[in-house]
Amino acid sequence: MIELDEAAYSYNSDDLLAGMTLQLAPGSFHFLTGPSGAGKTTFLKLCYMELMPTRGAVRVFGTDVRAMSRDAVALNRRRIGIVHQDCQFLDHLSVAENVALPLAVSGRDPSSEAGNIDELMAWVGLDGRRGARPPELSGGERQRAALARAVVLSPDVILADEPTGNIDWDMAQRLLRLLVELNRMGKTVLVATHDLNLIRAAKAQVAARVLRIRDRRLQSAGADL
Amino acid sequence: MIELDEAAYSYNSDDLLAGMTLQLAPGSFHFLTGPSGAGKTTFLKLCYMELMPTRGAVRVFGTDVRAMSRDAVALNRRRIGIVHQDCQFLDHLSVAENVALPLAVSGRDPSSEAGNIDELMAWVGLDGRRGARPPELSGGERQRAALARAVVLSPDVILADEPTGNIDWDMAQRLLRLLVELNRMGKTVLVATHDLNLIRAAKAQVAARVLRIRDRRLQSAGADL
Amino acid sequence: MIGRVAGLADLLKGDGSADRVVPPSGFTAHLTLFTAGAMAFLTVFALALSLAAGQLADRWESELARTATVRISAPEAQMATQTAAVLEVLRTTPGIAGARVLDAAEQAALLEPWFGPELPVDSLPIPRLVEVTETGAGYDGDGLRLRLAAEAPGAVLDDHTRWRRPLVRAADRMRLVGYLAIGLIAASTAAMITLAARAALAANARVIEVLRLVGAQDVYIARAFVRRFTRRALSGAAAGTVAGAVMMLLLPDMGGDSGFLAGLGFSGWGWAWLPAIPLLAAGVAFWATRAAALRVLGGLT
Amino acid sequence: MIGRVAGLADLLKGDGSADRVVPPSGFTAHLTLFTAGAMAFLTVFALALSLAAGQLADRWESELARTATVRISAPEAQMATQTAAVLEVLRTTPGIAGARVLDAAEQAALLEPWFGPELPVDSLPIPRLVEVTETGAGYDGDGLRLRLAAEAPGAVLDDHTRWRRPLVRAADRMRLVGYLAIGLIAASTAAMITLAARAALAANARVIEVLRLVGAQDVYIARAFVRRFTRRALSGAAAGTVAGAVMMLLLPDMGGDSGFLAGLGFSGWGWAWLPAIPLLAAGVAFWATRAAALRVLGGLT
Ligand SMILES: Nc1ncnc2c1ncn2[C@@H]1O[C@H](COP(=O)(O)OP(=O)(O)OP(=O)(O)O)[C@@H](O)[C@H]1O
Ligand SMILES: Nc1ncnc2c1ncn2[C@@H]1O[C@H](COP(=O)(O)OP(=O)(O)OP(=O)(O)O)[C@@H](O)[C@H]1O
Ligand SMILES: [Mg+2]
Ligand SMILES: [Mg+2]
Repeated sequence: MIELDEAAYSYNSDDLLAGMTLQLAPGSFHFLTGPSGAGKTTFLKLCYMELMPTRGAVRVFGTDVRAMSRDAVALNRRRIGIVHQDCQFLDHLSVAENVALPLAVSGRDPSSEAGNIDELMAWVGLDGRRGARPPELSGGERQRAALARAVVLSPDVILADEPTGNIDWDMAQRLLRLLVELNRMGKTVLVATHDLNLIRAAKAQVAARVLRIRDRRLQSAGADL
Repeated sequence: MIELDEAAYSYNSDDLLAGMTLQLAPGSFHFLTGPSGAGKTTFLKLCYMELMPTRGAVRVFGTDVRAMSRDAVALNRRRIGIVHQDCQFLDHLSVAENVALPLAVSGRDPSSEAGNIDELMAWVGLDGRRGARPPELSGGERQRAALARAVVLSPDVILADEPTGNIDWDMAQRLLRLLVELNRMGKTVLVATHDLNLIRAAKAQVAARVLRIRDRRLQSAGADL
Repeated sequence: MIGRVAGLADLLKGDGSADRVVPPSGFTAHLTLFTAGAMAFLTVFALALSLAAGQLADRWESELARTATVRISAPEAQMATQTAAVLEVLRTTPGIAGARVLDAAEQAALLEPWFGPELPVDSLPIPRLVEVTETGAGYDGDGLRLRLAAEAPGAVLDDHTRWRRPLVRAADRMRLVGYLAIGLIAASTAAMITLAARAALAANARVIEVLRLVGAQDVYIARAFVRRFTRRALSGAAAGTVAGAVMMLLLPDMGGDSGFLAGLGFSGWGWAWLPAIPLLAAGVAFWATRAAALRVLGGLT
Repeated sequence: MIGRVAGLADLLKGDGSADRVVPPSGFTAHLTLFTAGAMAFLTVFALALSLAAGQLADRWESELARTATVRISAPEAQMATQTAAVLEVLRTTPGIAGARVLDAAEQAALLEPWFGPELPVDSLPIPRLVEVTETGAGYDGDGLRLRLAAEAPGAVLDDHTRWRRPLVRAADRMRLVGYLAIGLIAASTAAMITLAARAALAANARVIEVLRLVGAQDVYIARAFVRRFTRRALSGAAAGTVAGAVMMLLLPDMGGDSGFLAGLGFSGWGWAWLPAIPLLAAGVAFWATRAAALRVLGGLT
């Protein structure tokens, strides 16, 4: 689904990431880990076409991202569910409307899918907060709403950046179960996290591959996990 | 320093927090924990006068918050260092300028304290990123910058909301050591976190009291920690 | 063209979903509405000024064309020759459209205000008057005087235009100032709407970022802004135009009956210009916002 | 008052630190500058129009006061009585400031343009003319005619003001329109700057939140905005005023020599008004932004 071929990225002159080669096969489950500032978020941005590789190639659904028009990028993003580290929402819409936003943006009528939205909100444990505005949510509630929004269009790939950063262990495990469930439905999942406990817990449930960014390169994590 | 006396808070009709009584003695170290959405952030907002209790009283540095003028609130906030859960920065200023912001705002000349700022940036491991803009920081870097900003005015009290939510375990422990160090310097510290491992690690270093929000009330956490 | 008009009509109908995703942006909205309204109001004034000044200039101009005379005072015997000489001179002077000797009845009519109707014009040694009609370009008064002095010593050019011409010039100038003001107002409106649209886009940078993140295409985002600003400019300018027109009607209608200066109000075709004001404002807003939106969006990933 | 002026001066100097904390806000900045400039430019025009129209009205008004005559055509015997009767009527008519019988020389001068200087006025049965000076309020022409017909049958009121009065009215109206335009422009400027300031405050809601979080007092935050908008309005309006003045100077100075319509430019004291425009704009911006900022800040925790 997403392929990196010796891709590199640098914000300034120095490479932050270099020689990254990876194939996200359909239905696979990956974790991405690495210390703060290693480039996890940057890696995900390459995957969802917010950044273009400075060297090498990134192919999304078979197309080189550099050959894509702005509109093609938009259309391909609808097949990728993104949980952003900063959980960006539109503060003037309710949480339910935010979750339904990808539907509106892709020209579908959110009201006709109200049932799905309700189900989704219940699935992430937010049925009581449907009408709230995003700034009225707690940190953890926002992260769950971001996950709900990421999956509303039934994307093929789900990219989640620190989805459990602000939530307690119980809630984190619930969220993990949601991601595993999505993976069992055939979706490709990539989760960037610094929480090694979460990764350990996941390994019991799913055949997850763990990647680590070290010295600007992508490595498979060893047996220490 | 901060006293809650049967304080309650409700956003709508139902109480979110009720009958909270607590005294943050000078030099004490507290953890605040509780599930996502329990009201940890709301509790901190009561402490730093962003919210006024709907019942009961909150006294900050001996004054009832309800008797404070807007200017008095501003002046008292200079004695409280706040690490906000969303790490709010001014995106048009560099990280160093953001860290120095409380100095500028309180009428002191940031340039005359440039040495202090440099030291502070090194202390949180951001000396290399001094000139970057906040949006160019990784999630963990932002949280460290927020801590640096919180302590720049040498406040009497430090309130930190999930300061380790976005950082890996090594960095989290480093941040904890910074907070313990501040506490040893006589500062009162209150940390809201859902990370029980962090609390366990802290207990080895400092005589921390652990509070938990359960059923809208403040409880002392039991021996399970 | 028809497609474009249909597109504009479509724009004004709106699209619930796309309009909701961009926040209401209260102040830029008020600002745009108000700017469009105030500018339309001022345009109505400037337009009225220009049209009135234009009419005035035209009327005065046409009256001017008949207000020069040559007066020939000569002994009875020389009258005929000098008159012929004067007519010849006038015929060959550039800038003079025609010349005509006034007959006795006309001369009596001219004198009537001063002497009453009973003046015995025929029995008086009164001079003969030649009415001179000039062309639009006008003639060289001093040159004509010199030639007349040479050809017909008894002829005196009495250029009544001298004191009226400045009036015509003033009116022309007013018209110029009015058009200048309209141009300025239009340019300012375009600039202000562009800036307001850019301010709105800048204020909504985060919204745009979120929309791009969830897969919105540029046109979807741009349309929400364009639609909004076009509608605001249209309704603001319409309100301003109506207010301006009402104001014009309320201005005391002075000097109307004399017909000399029909007044500053609109007359006849003047009113036909008014509906153009909001349409122009909407057009300006449409293009200004579209350009601003696509430019801002093009700069994002 | 002195304190306030000093405060304003202080404002314009700026305070590096407080100014940095509010982001540059490019578009509202351009918008405010441009609005202030365009509005100042238009104000210069409106002011010129008003002043010129006012001068025109005054001049025409004073000329009007001497342009009515009463012509008395009567047999030689009755001339003296009828003249006396006319003078008496005029003396007792409200709105008439004075009346004076023209002497033979004056009458000859009046006729000169038509008959040349050699007309034997004395030997002609010409009517006697009485020059009527009216007061500012004017008199009732129809009433006077009726009274004259009763008292002096040979007297005819020849009201030359009839065709000039509309001119004066038109000029008065222009002046009114000019002042109205200035008022409108000032109100629009205030509204637009208020809205721009509120837009800037709204766009910076997050900045304000962060500043409050780190302990900034309201005045500190408000001052950064007020200073910025005051400075922008001042410089924008100054530029606009200068541009407007240059434009006025460049407009071809027509009709100047006749003295009848000194033209649309400024003359003498007119120029003294110009520096007031940017100062007024700055004042408007100061108060509008201050009110907007304190109101927005008061609504936050
Ligand atoms: N827009 C940018 N311009 C310049 N440098 C940037 C930019 N964005 C990120 N960086 C830098 O690149 C490095 C990697 O950032 P990134 O956000 O990818 O880290 P991360 O692995 O997600 O860290 P974290 O776990 O703290 O979120 C950081 O040092 C950061 O400061
Ligand atoms: N401004 C608000 N208006 C209404 N409800 C709010 C508002 N802010 C927070 N809430 C609600 O109050 C509850 C407690 O929120 P709070 O942010 O205090 O939780 P928290 O303990 O910090 O959670 P987390 O660990 O997820 O950050 C949540 O259910 C939240 O939705
Ligand atoms: Mg990151
Ligand atoms: Mg919280």
